[in-house]
Amino acid sequence: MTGFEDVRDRLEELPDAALVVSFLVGIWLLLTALAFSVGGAQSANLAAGFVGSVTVLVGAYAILTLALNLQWGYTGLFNIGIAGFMAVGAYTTAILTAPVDPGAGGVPGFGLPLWVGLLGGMVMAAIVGAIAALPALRLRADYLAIVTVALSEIIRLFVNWGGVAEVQVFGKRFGTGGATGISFESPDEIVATLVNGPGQPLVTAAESVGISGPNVVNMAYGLSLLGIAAGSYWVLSRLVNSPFGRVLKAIREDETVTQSLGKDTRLFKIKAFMIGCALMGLAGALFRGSAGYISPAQFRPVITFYVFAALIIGGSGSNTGSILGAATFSALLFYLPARLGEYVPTFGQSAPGNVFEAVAALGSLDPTPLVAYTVSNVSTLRFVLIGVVLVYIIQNQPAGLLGHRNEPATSVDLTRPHAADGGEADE
Amino acid sequence: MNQQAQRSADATLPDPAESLLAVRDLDAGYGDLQVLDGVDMDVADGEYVVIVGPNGAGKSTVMKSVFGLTTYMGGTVVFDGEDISKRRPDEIIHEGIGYVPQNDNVFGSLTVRENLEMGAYILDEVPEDQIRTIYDRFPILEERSTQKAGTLSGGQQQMLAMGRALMLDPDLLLLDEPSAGLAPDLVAEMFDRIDGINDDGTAVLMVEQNAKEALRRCDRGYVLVQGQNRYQDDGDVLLADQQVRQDFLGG
Amino acid sequence: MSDAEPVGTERTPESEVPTTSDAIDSPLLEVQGLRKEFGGVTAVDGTSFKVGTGALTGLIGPNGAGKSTTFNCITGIHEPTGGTVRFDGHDVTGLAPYTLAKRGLVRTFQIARELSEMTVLENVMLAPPAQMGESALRSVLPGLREQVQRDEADVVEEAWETLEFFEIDHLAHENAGNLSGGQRKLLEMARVLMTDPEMVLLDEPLAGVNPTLEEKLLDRIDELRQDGLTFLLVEHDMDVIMNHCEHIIVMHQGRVLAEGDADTIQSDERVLEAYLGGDV
Amino acid sequence: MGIAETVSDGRRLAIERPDAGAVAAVLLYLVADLTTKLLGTTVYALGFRVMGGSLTVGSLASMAVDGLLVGLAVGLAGIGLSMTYSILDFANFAHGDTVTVGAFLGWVAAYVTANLAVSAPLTDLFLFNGGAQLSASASWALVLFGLVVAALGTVAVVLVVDRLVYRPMRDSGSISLLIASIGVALALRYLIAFVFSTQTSGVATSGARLQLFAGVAITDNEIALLVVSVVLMLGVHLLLQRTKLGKAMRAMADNEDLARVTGIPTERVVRLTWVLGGALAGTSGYLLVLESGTISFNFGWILLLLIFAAVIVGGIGSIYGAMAGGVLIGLVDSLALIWLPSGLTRAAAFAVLIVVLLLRPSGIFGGVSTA
Repeated sequence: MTGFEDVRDRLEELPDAALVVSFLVGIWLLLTALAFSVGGAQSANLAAGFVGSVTVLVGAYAILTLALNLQWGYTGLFNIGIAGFMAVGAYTTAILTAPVDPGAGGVPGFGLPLWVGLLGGMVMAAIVGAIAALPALRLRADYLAIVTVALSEIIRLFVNWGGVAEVQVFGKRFGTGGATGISFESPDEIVATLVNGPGQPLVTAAESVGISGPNVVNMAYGLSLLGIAAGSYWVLSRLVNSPFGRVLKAIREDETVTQSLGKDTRLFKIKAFMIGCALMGLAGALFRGSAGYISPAQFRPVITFYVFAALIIGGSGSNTGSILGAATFSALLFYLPARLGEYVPTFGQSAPGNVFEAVAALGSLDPTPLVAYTVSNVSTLRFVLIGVVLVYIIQNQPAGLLGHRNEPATSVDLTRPHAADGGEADE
Repeated sequence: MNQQAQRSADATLPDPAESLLAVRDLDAGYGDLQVLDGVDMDVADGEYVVIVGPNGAGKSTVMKSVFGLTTYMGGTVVFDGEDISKRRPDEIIHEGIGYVPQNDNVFGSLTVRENLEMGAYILDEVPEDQIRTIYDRFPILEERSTQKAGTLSGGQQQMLAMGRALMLDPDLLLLDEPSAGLAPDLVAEMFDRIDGINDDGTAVLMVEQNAKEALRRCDRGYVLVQGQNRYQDDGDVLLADQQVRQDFLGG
Repeated sequence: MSDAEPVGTERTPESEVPTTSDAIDSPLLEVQGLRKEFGGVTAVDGTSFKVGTGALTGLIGPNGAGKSTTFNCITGIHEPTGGTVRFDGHDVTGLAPYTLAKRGLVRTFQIARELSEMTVLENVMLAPPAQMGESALRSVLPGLREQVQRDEADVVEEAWETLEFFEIDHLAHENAGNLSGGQRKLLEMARVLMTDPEMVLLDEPLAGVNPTLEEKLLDRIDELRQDGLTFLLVEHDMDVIMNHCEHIIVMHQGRVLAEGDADTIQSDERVLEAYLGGDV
Repeated sequence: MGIAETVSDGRRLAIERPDAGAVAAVLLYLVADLTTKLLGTTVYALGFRVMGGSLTVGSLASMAVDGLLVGLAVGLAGIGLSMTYSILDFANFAHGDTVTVGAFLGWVAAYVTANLAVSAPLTDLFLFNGGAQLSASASWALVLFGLVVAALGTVAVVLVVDRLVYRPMRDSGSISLLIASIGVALALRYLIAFVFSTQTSGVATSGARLQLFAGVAITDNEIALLVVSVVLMLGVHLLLQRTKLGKAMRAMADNEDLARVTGIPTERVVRLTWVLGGALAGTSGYLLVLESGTISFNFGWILLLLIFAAVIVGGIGSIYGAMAGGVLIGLVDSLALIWLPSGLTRAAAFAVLIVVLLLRPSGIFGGVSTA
C-alpha cells in the first residue's frame, strides 16, 4: 500500500512525456540487464529480442488501452467486446490487402496497399461499433458490456465459419479463410523492407555487436507501433482536452444533467464509441496481424480483459495513465514473468511433469521440484498474478496509477483572466 | 431567521425515564447534510403522538433517526430506559419498536403471509398466534394470504406493512405517512385501523401529511419546522391554533 | 376495502379551473391541460398555468401534488400523457431536454446534481451552448484547434465571472464532489446560467442551504430578473415563496388549485385546507 | 392536446413496434419453415426456395434432447449467477470458472477413488491419465460421491473468494465488483491450469443407452444429468418457497433496504447466496463433464457467455427465469442447426441474447421477479 503510494507520488512529480519515456527506458534496461545476466555470448542479441518483443506489446496495448480509456475512462461506456472490434479491423485489413491471386491454399483478397487496408479496417470497426452502439447505448453499463462481449463472440464465430472462408460476390473472390485464417500484406514485412533498404547501415551496425537482422526489424516494428501509440495519444489528448472531452466526462458523471444543459448526449456517445472502435480495429490489424497472418483464435474474449486490466492498473480517465498501465501490464505482468520463467535457475533440477509429483517431493522434504515446476509454469501463473493485481487495485487503489489525477478537459489555460490586475474585474 | 421559533422550554420536558420514548436535543441528517437541529420529543406508554409540519421540515427524518437509519450527529434517543441513539435497525427491532417506511414497504414478490413471516424473522418459530391476531385485525390480509404482495392495492399494501411491523408485538409503532398515496375514501379507514392498534395498547408515533385528520385523532402533536420543534400540545389545541395553520403557509 | 380509485375521477375538466393566468399578458411559458400517468396512477391531471416574461413565479403544493412531475414534463425528462407546453410562442411538448435547453428553457435539480469528478470550473464551462470545440474534428485538427482555443478563452472568462457572481470562484479548481450541499446549489445555479437561458426552472434551490447562502441566492435571482430572466420556482420554504414571488401557483392532487399573489394565496382557505390534508 | 400527442404516439409506435413485429415475423417464419420441413415439402417462390426441405422427426427430437440437456446444466449454473446478480448487484464474470472449479474437484475425487486399485501412479490419476473412466450406470456411487464433492468443494472455494475479494467491497459499485470478478476469474482459471495443466482429458464414458423413440437414444450419463438437474431445481424451488432463509433471500432480492429494516440478517443471506450459487455452479460443471466426457481448464469460461445469455433471457434475478432461460438457450444452441451451419449455432444463441437485451431488458420471464 505505502509502496504503491510512494511510487505514485514519485510518478506525480514528472512531466508526462518524461514519465512515459523514463518508464519505457526503465523497462528496456531491466530486460537488457536480464539478457546480459543469462545470455552469455548471445547477450546483445537476446537483449535486442527482448526489447523488440516488449516494445511491440507495449505499443499495441497502449493503442488499445487509450481507445478503451476514451470509451470507458472518459465516457463511461463499458465495452468488453474489444476483441471483436480488433477482429473487424484486422479482418477488413486482411481481406482488402490479401493478394488477388494467392496461389494454392491461400485466400484471395483485393490486393490493395496496406495503408488502404488499415484505413478500411478502422472505418469498418467504427461502423460496426456504431451499429452495436446505436441501440445499446441506452442500456445500463453492465448490459452494454454483455451486448458487446456477445457481439465480439458472434464476430469471431462468424469469421471462423467455413461458409465465409471464401465467397464470390459479383465475380470477386475473397473470404476470411475460416478457421485456418488468412494471409495478407504483412506490416512487419513493410518495416523489414524499410529497415533492410534505407536502414541497412543500422542493420550492419547492429550485426557488428551481435544483434541479428530480424531482431532489428522487430525493434523497428515495435518503435513504429509506439509511434502510432504516441500519435493516438496526441490525437486523443487533444480530443479530450477540449469542450468535446468535457461533454464526454459529463456524460460519464450524469447523463441527464448533461442533456438538461443542452447537449445531445447520444451523438457524443456514438462518436466516442466509434473513435475508440476505430483505434481498436487498427491495433487488431497491426498487433495480431503483424506477421501478415490472422486467424479467429487470436481474437478470443480474453484479450479484452487484458486491455481492461491495463486500463485499471494505469488509471481509468487518464491518457498518460493508460500508457503507463499498458506498459506495466504488457511488460511487467505479461512479458517479463514468462522470460523469467525461462531463465531463472532451477537448481539444476528439471521440472517434474506435474504439480502432484512436485508436491509429493515435499514429503521427502525436497522443495526443489516444486520450485522448478513453479518456475517452468510461470507463463501460466502470470495470469493468476494479473488476476490478483486486478483485485488488489480495485480494492485498494481504484484510481490506478494516475486515474485520480485531475486533468481538466479544456484546450486552454484555466487560471483566472485578469488575475494580475488584482481582481479589479468585478469587485 | 425565525425569531418566533420557541423551543419547548427545557423545564417542561419530562424525565426520560418516565417516557417510553424520549428524544433529547437530537441532531441528525444524511451524510454531511444536517436535517434535525436539537429535536426533543416524548412518547408515553400507549400514547398516540403525531408529528406534523410543512414539507421538508424533517418529520420523516425524526422517525428514521429513532430507528437508526440516519447519520447520528448528537443528542440522545432513549427507549424504555435504554439509550438507542447509536444502535442499528436490526438491534432496535429487538428492543420492541416496529417501523413502517413510507414507500416500497412490502416485498412485492413474496406472498402476503410470507411478508408477515419476514416481520418475525428474528424469532425461531413463526408466531402463528400473532399472525392470527393480525389476520383478525386486517381480515383482507387473510383473504389474500397466498397472493403476491405486489398485486395488492395501495391501501392493502399499507395494511400489510403495518401487519408486518406488528409481528413482534412492539411497544412502539413508527408510521411514516401511512395515508400517502391513498385515495381519499381510504384515508379515513386507514386512520381507523391505526386507532384500533393504539387502543390495544401499542404506542404510536406517526408522521402525517394529512395534518387535520391526524391531529384530530391523536393524543398529542408536535409541529416541526425546518428541523426544529415549533409547537407541541394536544392535537385539538394545535388544530385550532391559527398560528399553527399559518406556519404551514409561511408569511 | 376496495382498490384505490384513480385520483380525481369526478373532477371538473381543466378549463373550469379559475385562474388568474389570463391576467398575464406576455406569457413566456404556457402549460395547457398537462397530464401525466404512471401505470394507472395519474400524477398530473390537467394542469394549466402561465408564467409571465421576467416574472418570478412560485409553484407550491403539498407533497404528492404533482409539482415535480409537472417540472419533469415541462423540461422533457418525462413525456406527458396529454396536454401541451408552449415556450416563447412555440409548442415544445415532449421535446428532449437538450433541445429545450438550446431554446433557452433550462432547469436545476432538487438534489443538486454536480458532476462530481469534474472541477467546479469544468462544471460551469460545460454549459455554454454550441461551443466550437464540441466538434471532435475541430478540437483535434491543427488550425481549427486554435479557433477552439480562442472560443474557449471566452468561455473561461465568462465562467470565472459567473463563479465570482455566485462567490464560489475560490473553489474553481476543486472537484465538484468536494463541495458542501449549499455550494453545490450555487454551482448548479451558476452552471445553468452559463447556458444563457431565457427561463430557469428551479426545483427546490434552497433545500439544505444555510440562511446566509439563501439570502445570497435570492439576491442573485433578483439581479438576474433585472436582466430579463424568467424564473419558475418550486420551493418548500413558504417564507421565501410568499416574500419573493409576485405570482404563486398552488397545485393539489395533480391540478392547479389556486393562483395569485401572496396575499390571495394566504387568505385562500382551500389552500390551507390542502396543506393541512383536507379534501378540497 | 391532440396533434402533439398523436405525433408522439406515432413516434413511439414507430420506434417500439417494428422491432417486436420483426421478431414475431421471424419466429412465425421459423415455425412455418420447420413445419414444412417436417412434412417434407418445399415452398418455392419466383424460383427460390422460400421454406421447407426435409427433416425427420427423429433428428429434430435428438437435437431437442441435446439442447434440453445442455440447457438444464446451463440453467442450473445460471441460478447462482442470477442470485448474485440480484442480491449482490453485480455481473459475476468469475462464475464460469467457478463451474470449472466444481468439475475438477468432483471429478478428481471420483476418478482417483475409482482407480485407486489400478497400478497407475497417483500423480497420473490426478491428471486423469490412465485408469478406467466412469459412467453413471456402471459406477453410480462414485459418480454420486464426486457430485457431492463438487458441490461442497465449490462452496468452500466460493466462500473463501467472497471473504477475500467481495466482502471488503460490499459498498462498492457494481462495476468495481464486476472488475474484481474478472480478476477472480483469471486467478481461478490459471490456478486450475497450473495444477491440472491445459490439456483436455477424458474422464467419463457413457455406459448404457436407452432407446426412446424414432431412433432417439439417451445415455445413462445424460439421464443422470437430467435427473440430478431436475431434482436440484426442485430442491431450490422448495428451499426458496418453504424455508425461512429462502424466503429471506427472495425478500432481499426484492428490496434490500426493507429487508434490513425488517430485521433480516443481510450478511447471512449473502453468504447463503454464495453457498447455494456455488453448490449449483459446481454441480452443473460436474454434470456437464459427465455428459460430454471431457474436462479442460477453461470450459466454464467458454460456457460463461451462454450462462449469461440464459440468465438475461430469463430475466435477471428470477431464479425460475434462469432455469427456463437455460433450457431456451440450450434449445436455441442446438436447434439452430436446422437453419444454420454448425459453426454458427452458438452465434445464434448470443444473437438471441442481444435481441432480448435490446427489446426486453427485463427478460422474457422478467417482471415476474425473484420467485
